[in-house]
Amino acid sequence: MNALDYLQFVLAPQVVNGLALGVAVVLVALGLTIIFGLLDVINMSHGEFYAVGAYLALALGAAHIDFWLLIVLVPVLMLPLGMVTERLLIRPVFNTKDRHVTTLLVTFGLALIAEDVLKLIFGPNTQRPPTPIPGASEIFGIILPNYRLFLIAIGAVIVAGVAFVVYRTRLGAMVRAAAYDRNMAASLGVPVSLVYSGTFAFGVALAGLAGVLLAPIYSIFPTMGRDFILLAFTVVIVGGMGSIWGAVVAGLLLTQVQALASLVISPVWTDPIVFGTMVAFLVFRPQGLFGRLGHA
Amino acid sequence: MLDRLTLSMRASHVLAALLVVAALVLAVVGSAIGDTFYLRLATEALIFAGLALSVDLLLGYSGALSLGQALYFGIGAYTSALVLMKVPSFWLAMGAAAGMTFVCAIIGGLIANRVRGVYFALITFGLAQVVAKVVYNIRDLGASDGMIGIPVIDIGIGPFSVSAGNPVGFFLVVLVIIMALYAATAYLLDTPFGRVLTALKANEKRVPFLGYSVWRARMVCYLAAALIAGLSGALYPMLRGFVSPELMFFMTSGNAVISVILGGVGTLVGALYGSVFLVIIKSVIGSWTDHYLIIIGLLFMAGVLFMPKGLIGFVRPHVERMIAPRHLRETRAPEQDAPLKAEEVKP
Amino acid sequence: MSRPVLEVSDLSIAFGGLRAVDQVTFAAERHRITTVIGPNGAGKSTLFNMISGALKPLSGTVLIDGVDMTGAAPERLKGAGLSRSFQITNLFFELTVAENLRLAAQVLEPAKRALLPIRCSTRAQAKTQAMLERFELTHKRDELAGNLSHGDQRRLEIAVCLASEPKILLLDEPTQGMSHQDTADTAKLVRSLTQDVSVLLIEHDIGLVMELSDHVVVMHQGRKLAEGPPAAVRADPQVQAAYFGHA
Amino acid sequence: MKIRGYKVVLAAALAATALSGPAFAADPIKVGVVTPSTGTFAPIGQQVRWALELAAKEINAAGGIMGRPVTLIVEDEETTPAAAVQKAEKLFQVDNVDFLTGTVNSGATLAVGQLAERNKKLATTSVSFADSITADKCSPNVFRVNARAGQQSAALAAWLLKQKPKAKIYYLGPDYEMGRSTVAAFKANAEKLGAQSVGEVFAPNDSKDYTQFFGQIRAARPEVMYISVAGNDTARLLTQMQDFGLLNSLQVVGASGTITSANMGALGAAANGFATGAGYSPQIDTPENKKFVADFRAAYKVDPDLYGADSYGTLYAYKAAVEKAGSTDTDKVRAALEGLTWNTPQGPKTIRAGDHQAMQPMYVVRINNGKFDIIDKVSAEDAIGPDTCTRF
Repeated sequence: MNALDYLQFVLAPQVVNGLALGVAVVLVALGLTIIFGLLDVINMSHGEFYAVGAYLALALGAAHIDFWLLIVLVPVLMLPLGMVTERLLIRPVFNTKDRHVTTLLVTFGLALIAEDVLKLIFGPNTQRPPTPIPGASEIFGIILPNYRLFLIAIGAVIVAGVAFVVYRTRLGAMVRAAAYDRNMAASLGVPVSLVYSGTFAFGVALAGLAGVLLAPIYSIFPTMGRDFILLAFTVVIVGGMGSIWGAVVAGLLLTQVQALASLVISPVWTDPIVFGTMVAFLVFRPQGLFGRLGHA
Repeated sequence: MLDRLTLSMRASHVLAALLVVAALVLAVVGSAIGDTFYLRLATEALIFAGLALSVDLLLGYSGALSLGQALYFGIGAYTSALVLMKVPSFWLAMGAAAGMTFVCAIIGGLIANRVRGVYFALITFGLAQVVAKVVYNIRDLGASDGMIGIPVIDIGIGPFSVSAGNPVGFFLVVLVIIMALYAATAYLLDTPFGRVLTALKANEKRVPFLGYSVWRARMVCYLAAALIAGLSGALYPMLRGFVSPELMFFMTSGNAVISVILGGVGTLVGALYGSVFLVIIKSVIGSWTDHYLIIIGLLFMAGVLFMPKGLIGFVRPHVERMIAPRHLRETRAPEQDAPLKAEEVKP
Repeated sequence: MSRPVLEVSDLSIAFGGLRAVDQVTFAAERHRITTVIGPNGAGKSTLFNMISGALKPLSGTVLIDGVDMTGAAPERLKGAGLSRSFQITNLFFELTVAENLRLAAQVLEPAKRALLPIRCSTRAQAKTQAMLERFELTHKRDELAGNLSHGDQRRLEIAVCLASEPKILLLDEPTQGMSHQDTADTAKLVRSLTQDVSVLLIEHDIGLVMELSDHVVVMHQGRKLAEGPPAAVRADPQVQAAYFGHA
Repeated sequence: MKIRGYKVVLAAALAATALSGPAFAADPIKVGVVTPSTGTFAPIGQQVRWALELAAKEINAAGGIMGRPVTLIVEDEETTPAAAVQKAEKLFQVDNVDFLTGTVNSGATLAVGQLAERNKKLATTSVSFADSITADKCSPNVFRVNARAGQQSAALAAWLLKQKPKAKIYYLGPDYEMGRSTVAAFKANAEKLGAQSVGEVFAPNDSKDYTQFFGQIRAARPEVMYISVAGNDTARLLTQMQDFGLLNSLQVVGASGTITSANMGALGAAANGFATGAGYSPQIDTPENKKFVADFRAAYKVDPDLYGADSYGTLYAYKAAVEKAGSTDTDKVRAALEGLTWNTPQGPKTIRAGDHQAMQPMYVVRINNGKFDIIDKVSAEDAIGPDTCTRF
């Protein structure tokens, strides 16, 4: 294979496809990092919320609700779910000393249940909603399905929207203040408890949105929540807890590393590479690329 | 003079003794009616109780949640399996498993002990995932199929010999080993070193100012826990005659964590009871629904939220009251977490 | 007179370009109370943290008993004979009073007993008992440290520091938040400590400082402003301006 | 699970009464079923259970085995060998079953087989297709009623090279032992018949995105692509290939487990044209099969798949062997099973005595809008390959 062929057929598609996967990972990691950054809660059930979003989209889609409406409807439906989860499971143990471990365990239990409930309702088989935007486009000889192009675009819009809310609005300022020091925030009149459950619900809604958007590409099955979770946690740690730009940069970077590394070594070793990156960051730069929310 | 921690430990011992009595009754009844299945199921429950014990040593005493303890269980199991296929010697297999686990735990410990809390949980999780995946791909280790054909061995104990294929005999051997691991752990925790571990969980930041190296304490604890897991794992192929990569998967680690939470964190004996309890509810609930994970998940969450000391938390205070000397009777038990101020909660 | 137990020279540290402690030099004599005073933000606690190993200094040296211990980890400093208390009570709240003390006294045991049962640690047991009696906590030995009154907790904190028989004891505002009576009792207690150890103190209560200290080091904006006997320091016009002026 | 087992008994008994079949006086023959109802392979376990229940109902309605009714006792394999062995031991020891089947996970089949040997009982699999089960890791107490990987690839390769002599083939398998050996087996078969291999890649199990391999595949310009991924992985791989327009120019072939009823729904049109070597298709045009498919549909509302058909046939093999042996004694049934020929929806099958592997005609099937159309057939003898079992 000559060099030009290699560039056109191997390298360039690898980078472009890695980008689409990167956007998917960023979408999943976004909610996780916000919850992690503000509440300091490792939400082990984040992947299951992603699955719930996908199944909601499937069920509503089967009831002939338009995909474009689902993009809005599913996250809205996820909000109360997140709110209730925070109230019932996170809040009661939030002020104990071991809350990091406790919240991790509680959400692990929730994940266990959620996965089985999904199987109970929807059965164990793999399902897939129709691709909302069919067809493929050719750009410089690289073929990319239109839906993936759309995904990259809407991913950018979502990230920009979230970043705008967190960094540029009064609401976001409250969130950041609460993340920095909740006592101080409370004394400044921030309704800390509402901000906490709101943020958790927001993170859950983002997971649901990721579910809606990614289901046409990655299919739907009860254990789908486990798929992205190690990668998403890695992105959160590498990017810095709660840092939105960190999640974006780390997500895109890590998937590129994975994509390009798999050209030269067996793809089986890409997991250890990703994991190794996580370890290296935890050891040498625990605050991540961009530092944690409210502290940067 | 008897202190609170020693008292709690003694109460645990009473409950452990109760477990041994129950086990002996099972052994007697089992051998009388010629049972095989329940004895071997109980043997398996005890083997996984060893894994849960190791999780509790880490979580309940040094405060480190491991989500990948099955890694060392698996290393012990694979080492034991490889040895047994070459030389069918119980003691050699146990020794090799201990050695191998120890070496691996030094490497794992150097990585995992760089971090704390949830990060420790994530690292141990990742470590086990990666190793399990590698084992899954190594043809010489049977890859995804695992390894079968591990012989039924005779275990020489002095002049006597017990076959691993004898349900009662092997049950008693495993009982002795697991209880010995329990006793060794309990002993360790009642030494000055063990008390440093307890201190670590209570207030890690204060420990170095008392003159103890936090890193060293955590490392020793990690190694001890890995050894317990490895030795328990080494028993598995003797019982079942095979090993498979699933032994290292997250579900194995997760089950151990569930056992510890249900039984009672930081009680040691709770890990043993929790493990037995989990086997029982799994087979009882599993007999009427495939969706037993929902119920186990609910029990688990209830345990985390409402029962910080699990099942043992209901029983042990009563035992303590029965065996306590007068000066300890009126004061509050150290079971409850002391209420904490907000600034200490903030990381 | 022998060499000072603690010698600090040119100790500095910076946080993000800001010199929190800037070339501070002083010494603490044996069996004396040396007090560091200064307005809030003068760098007293940072200085303490560097001496006790909680922070690594940027430059300068810390000698304990003539041995260079600059930047050593807290557990090594402990071995060298340094013990410290904290401004915010820092105990094992979930453990009993006796266990808090026993943990501290445990360092006195030879290393080989680390893996023998607790009851073999006779020296630590005896020390615990002695501390309970000396600090009048015997009747509370089985209480959880978290359930003690604030005054008792502060006292226990000092007892814990003392239980390891240090050469030098760093006390960070031992009377913080105490009632009038408790403060007076604590002052008496601190005075009595000098039989066994040297004390380096941070204290805000100027009256108490003047009454207790043998030697006072005044810090201001990260630098040492003055040092000397209490009376001399009090008379220093620079100190008057920088410190007592605000007080 | 016991209860579940009894439910089957009840259903069988009701069916027997309804058809005014014989009233059973004798003790039932107990058949243990360890098959996944949780875990990755749960959808396969579903087919196994249904098919066995159907067979049991039919056998009981027709008078049972030697006048004794058949009882199924079902346990969950949980898709892990450790759970499978524990459940199998319960069936052998507590329920005292005469015969055991249903394991799906190859590791579970091997481990349960060893347990059967130690308990002096018989076990069969109707699903696991790792060659080792009836080759280097064969056991005198283990039989395989379904076709193994080698049979499948032999049939598929024969058809493929007939269609496209000297085909340029690209291989994509899951990167673990099973995937690699399946690819290796097909590659050997195909190259022997003159195929050119233009590249191969192994993707990690549970890959989210296969697009990273598409560039290499395109650059190699293959005519045929052989895949041996399974379950969700197939759904992702093929739909992604479809999205990227790769399916238009490629003939995709693969292992028989690649597309099943479990992922067919997710695949949709992406599955069209996929060809595989399999021991079964619901389209087999025989009266036996038509009846089987109709009954299965009536009972469970879906078509039986490969696993269903093989599991259904398993119980009839056992029936035939017990009747031939006149006993449920392990040694006698083993002897009767060795060399046994019996009828199944797939046609007559014969168990080779040397390695306990069932020989059967192999079909090449192509998917056409959710149906497995039969496009070629290879005789049992041509597909089976040599007997490499040396233990008995």
